[in-house]
Amino acid sequence: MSEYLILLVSTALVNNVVLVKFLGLCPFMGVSKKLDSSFGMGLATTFVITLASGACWALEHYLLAPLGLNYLRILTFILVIAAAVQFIEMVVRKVTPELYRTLGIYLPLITTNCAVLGIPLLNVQQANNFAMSVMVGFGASVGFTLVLTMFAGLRERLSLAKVPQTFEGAPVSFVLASLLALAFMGFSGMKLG
Amino acid sequence: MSAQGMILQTVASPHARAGESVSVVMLKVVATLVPATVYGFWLFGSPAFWLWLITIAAALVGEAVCLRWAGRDPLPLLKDGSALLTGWLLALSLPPWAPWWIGVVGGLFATTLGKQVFGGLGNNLFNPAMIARIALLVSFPVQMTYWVVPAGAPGLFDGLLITLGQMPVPDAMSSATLLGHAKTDLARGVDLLHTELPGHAFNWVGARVGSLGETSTWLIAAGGVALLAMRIITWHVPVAMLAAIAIPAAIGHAADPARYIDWTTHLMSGGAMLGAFFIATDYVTSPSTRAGQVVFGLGCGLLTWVIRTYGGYPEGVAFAVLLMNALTPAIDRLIKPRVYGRTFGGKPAPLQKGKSK
Amino acid sequence: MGLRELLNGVRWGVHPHDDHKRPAADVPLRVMPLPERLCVPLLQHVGAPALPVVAVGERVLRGQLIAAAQGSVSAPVHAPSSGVISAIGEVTAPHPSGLPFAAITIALDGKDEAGDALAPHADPFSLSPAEVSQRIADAGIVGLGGATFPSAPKAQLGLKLAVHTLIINGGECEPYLSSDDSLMRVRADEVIDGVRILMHATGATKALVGIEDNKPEATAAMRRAAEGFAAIEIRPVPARYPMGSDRQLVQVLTGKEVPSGARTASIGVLVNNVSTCAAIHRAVRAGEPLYRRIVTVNGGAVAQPGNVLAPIGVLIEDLLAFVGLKEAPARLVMGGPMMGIALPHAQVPTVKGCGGILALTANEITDVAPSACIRCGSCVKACPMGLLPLELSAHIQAGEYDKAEAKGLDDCLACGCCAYVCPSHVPLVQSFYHAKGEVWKRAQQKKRTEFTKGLAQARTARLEREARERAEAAARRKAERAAQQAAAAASANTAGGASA
Amino acid sequence: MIAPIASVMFLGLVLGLILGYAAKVFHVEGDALVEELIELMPGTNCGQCSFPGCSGAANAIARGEASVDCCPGGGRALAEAIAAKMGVSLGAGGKADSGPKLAQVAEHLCIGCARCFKVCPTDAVIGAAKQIHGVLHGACTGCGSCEKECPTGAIGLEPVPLTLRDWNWTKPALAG
Repeated sequence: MSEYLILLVSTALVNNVVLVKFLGLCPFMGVSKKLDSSFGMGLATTFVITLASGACWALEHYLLAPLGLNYLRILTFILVIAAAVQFIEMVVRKVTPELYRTLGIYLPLITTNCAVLGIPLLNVQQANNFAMSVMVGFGASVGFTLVLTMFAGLRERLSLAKVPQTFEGAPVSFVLASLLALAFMGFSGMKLG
Repeated sequence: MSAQGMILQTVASPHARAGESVSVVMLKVVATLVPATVYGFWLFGSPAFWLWLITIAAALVGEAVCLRWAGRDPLPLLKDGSALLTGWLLALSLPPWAPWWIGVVGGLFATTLGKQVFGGLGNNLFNPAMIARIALLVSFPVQMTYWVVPAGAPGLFDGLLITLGQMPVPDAMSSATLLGHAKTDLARGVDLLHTELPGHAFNWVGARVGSLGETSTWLIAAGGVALLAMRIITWHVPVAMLAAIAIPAAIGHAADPARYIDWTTHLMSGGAMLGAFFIATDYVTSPSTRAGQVVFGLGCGLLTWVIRTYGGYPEGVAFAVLLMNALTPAIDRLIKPRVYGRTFGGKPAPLQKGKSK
Repeated sequence: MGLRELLNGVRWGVHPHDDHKRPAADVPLRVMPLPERLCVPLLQHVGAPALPVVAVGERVLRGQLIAAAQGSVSAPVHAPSSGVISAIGEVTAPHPSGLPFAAITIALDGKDEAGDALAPHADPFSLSPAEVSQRIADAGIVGLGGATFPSAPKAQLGLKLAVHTLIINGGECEPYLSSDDSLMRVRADEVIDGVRILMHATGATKALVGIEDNKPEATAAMRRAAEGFAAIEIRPVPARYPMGSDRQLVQVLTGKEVPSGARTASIGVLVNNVSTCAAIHRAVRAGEPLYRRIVTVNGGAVAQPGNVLAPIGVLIEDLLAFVGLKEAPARLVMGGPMMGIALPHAQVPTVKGCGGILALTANEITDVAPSACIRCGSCVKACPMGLLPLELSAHIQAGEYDKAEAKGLDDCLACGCCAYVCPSHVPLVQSFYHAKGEVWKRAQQKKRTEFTKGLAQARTARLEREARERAEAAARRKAERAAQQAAAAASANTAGGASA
Repeated sequence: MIAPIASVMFLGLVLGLILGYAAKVFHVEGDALVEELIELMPGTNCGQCSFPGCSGAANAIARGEASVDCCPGGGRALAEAIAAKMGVSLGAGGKADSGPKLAQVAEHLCIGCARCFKVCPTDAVIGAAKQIHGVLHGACTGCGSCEKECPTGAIGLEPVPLTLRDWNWTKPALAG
């Protein structure tokens, strides 16, 4: 049990998918203007990554590996991810139309979020078992959501600040992201237990 | 009687003000740092003084250049004292004999990328001094962990040569801080019961290895109490932060003294005091409500202990403060005071009729 | 939190080191000699403006009705002295905009001839509450603490909602002001009698008089006057601004909070000012309408600061001439320094709700250019309503009025505590005034849009109906014509058939 | 050869079936957005936005072809409400609000032709043929339809004079 907890903390904080591995930067910069919508984005991505981690593990072990179709890995993984994104898009549209409109293009673009494909591939690479794969997926997406909402909160405050014109918009957001990454360096080399 | 052209002034109430100006507040904070700083100069000699001077100068220059670049007059804004305070706090967190360019890079980083990029005073999201310290630590780990023992303070000129890198520091002078030493030994498999502390690693009076802000713990704490007495800061952040370091430390040490450092050492080492009273209490980057400040302080303390105990770096105050800075907007959003006549959720309070008492 | 707050349990607000109330408060009350003219405004209260009932050139006597109340929430206006109506027109309003409002100008003849008083009554307790309210209404009494809500509808509301407690506001927490203090010192009996009459009018069984503990003389006088009336309790309250705000006083005296957006009557209490009570006493017992009041004239520029009994409608310049000026004031303020209105010039009349005129020197107003907010949180600690002024202001600056509203803009009292303590001198109160005005404007716009939408729909419906009716009429005519033709043809046929 | 084709086909089939079912369960009726926008619009169909009526404007806004502040009658309040519905943020400046303007009849020019009377979407113009017209300010939206119809230029939009009730504090300028 504690092994899984350590895995969760390690994937969420120590090896944070955004600030340490620099995956999933597109929604990180794109959907971080409002705290509410970025939290929604985080939840949607959590769903997709966790589902994809589990489904891709099953795909790898029951279809691709037995049939020796390893070269189809990326193609089939993307298929699963795309389907999961389609599904979550329908759900979001039905349940919260406001969030659907706010997320806009970034919702279908979860498909191309490199973190979503990266984590199932990482699982295969590290030969994780099913439970560990799901845990890695969940931990990574919790880390993603945490950083995304943190960043959105900072950007909301920044939107009220008088940023010099030269840095307005994207530049200051990148500076902010880099400073946040610096702060996350505090977790580097962390050994639990 | 026409109203046209007769309006002398359209000013809103109040017509009286009591607030101390920003610069007075900043200068009072600086004043409370003076005893600890002077004690540090006495301990580590003139290199510490030169580094302090260079760091503050760099911070001021960074601020002035940015303001000029933004088309504003730098002089009145430099007078608010915030850049001075930032440079000062950064200088207190550096190794006292660090080379001059550490101070220059740190000071410039603090006021430019740490503060002016976001729009200057009041708009920065991270504590400028700590973000500069972390940037230095990550970029120049060797220089930033090169500590000297507090002995044989060189003269003014020799000190300047040391700071400028023109005079080699004798090997006998170099040492490790207590937290650094403990981390290294634990990593080597030596438990804390069998570790042999080098000389000057710990000293109740403060004559020990470390930054200016680490050695003079008592004077820093006294300065903090002075800030409390002047009502510039409130007890919420410092008490919460120190408690959140001490309590897990005490529990850990009681459970396994070979693995966990005791709580007094935790509080007396690293930047615990400086962080609790001067860094985490920074108005701009901490929550604005009392309850939020308690949460913020607890987070800072706990993260400090976690990073010191489990992390790769021996000292965690700067990281902890920055991480909590990043959470400050979220804390401010979630924890709000209850508005008069409303419930905690913000809905109008229900009517409750009946006889008054 | 400092020692003072720990001791008295009040955690909000500010406590100015020097409240500037003395020496003005200790100077004996002076009566202002009649000026040459008075400009009596028609709108000195919350609600509809009064309607003039006199004409230019007409001679009026002291206490005579010159403008009648219009509608249920309104108040009549009476002549403060005898003279001839010289104009009914616009004068500059005591308002920061310097815009004009309607007033009746009376050229006084100096005889101060009294007109017919309103029917005095020796024993108001034999009257019904409704009759007492009617007398209060006829005398034009409004809340004299500054809110200027007409007192009669307020009393009737209290009666309807069965309030049990009257809170009498003797807080007078604004620095510099001492008009209520002076009134309580010299006319405590009138205040207490007014409280009793008001209890009768509202059906309240108990009255709590809250007086800030920096007015020991007033408290002593009121205690003496209230002896023998068990239902009236004099309660000293901590001197802390804004203690005189009704919500804060209710909280301190009863321990209860008034729900957001509700009136105090909804929790069974009604708040009235001490000056209002004295005015009620005069109106009901002596039949004297409200045409004069005690005004504090204070400030560093005033030669002889103190309290002055002045007719309502006197121009500020006349009032200042009476007390004398040491130097040209840097700012003229109606009301206190915390919430008062900066006047555009001195040719502005006083109104019923005006308890003080301040002529402040440049040193006293300490205008400093604002600097950036450092998020120190002083304003959060000072706000008596538990709001986050710094966040409200930031949202307002960014034009996010809806967010400011969601964070409690409507709960803001505009008491000024936040701006008072702000080390960056951010004009917080002006931000809030601006946002409140903006929100109000938008609500008006929305109402208007809904109204015109209804009109447009009615018009569309009407046009459709008209078109339909026209079509129907045309069809009917066509059918009739067809029927006629058919009938004609048929008759022709029959005729033909018959002929065949 | 068969295995990869079959497995990908199988995968596609399974996922397709799941999605097909989900599409049924999470079906969204029509475009609720346009309906909501029409509900917000003034509904006077004055045409000043250059779209055919308020519903036309609502459709254009929903498609992103019109800006959220295209309605002159609704003012900034409406623009903000629409922006909130659309999930976009309205710039702090936006269109400069020149203050409300309402129709006013210059009586010495009016010939009582009743043309303005016929085009007013809210029946704000009163009067009959051969009589000088007047405008009910409470009902006028300031759309300006009447201005174009008037043969003598007697009716036009005039700014509303500022009163104590409408005066508002300016937003204070902050340093820093």
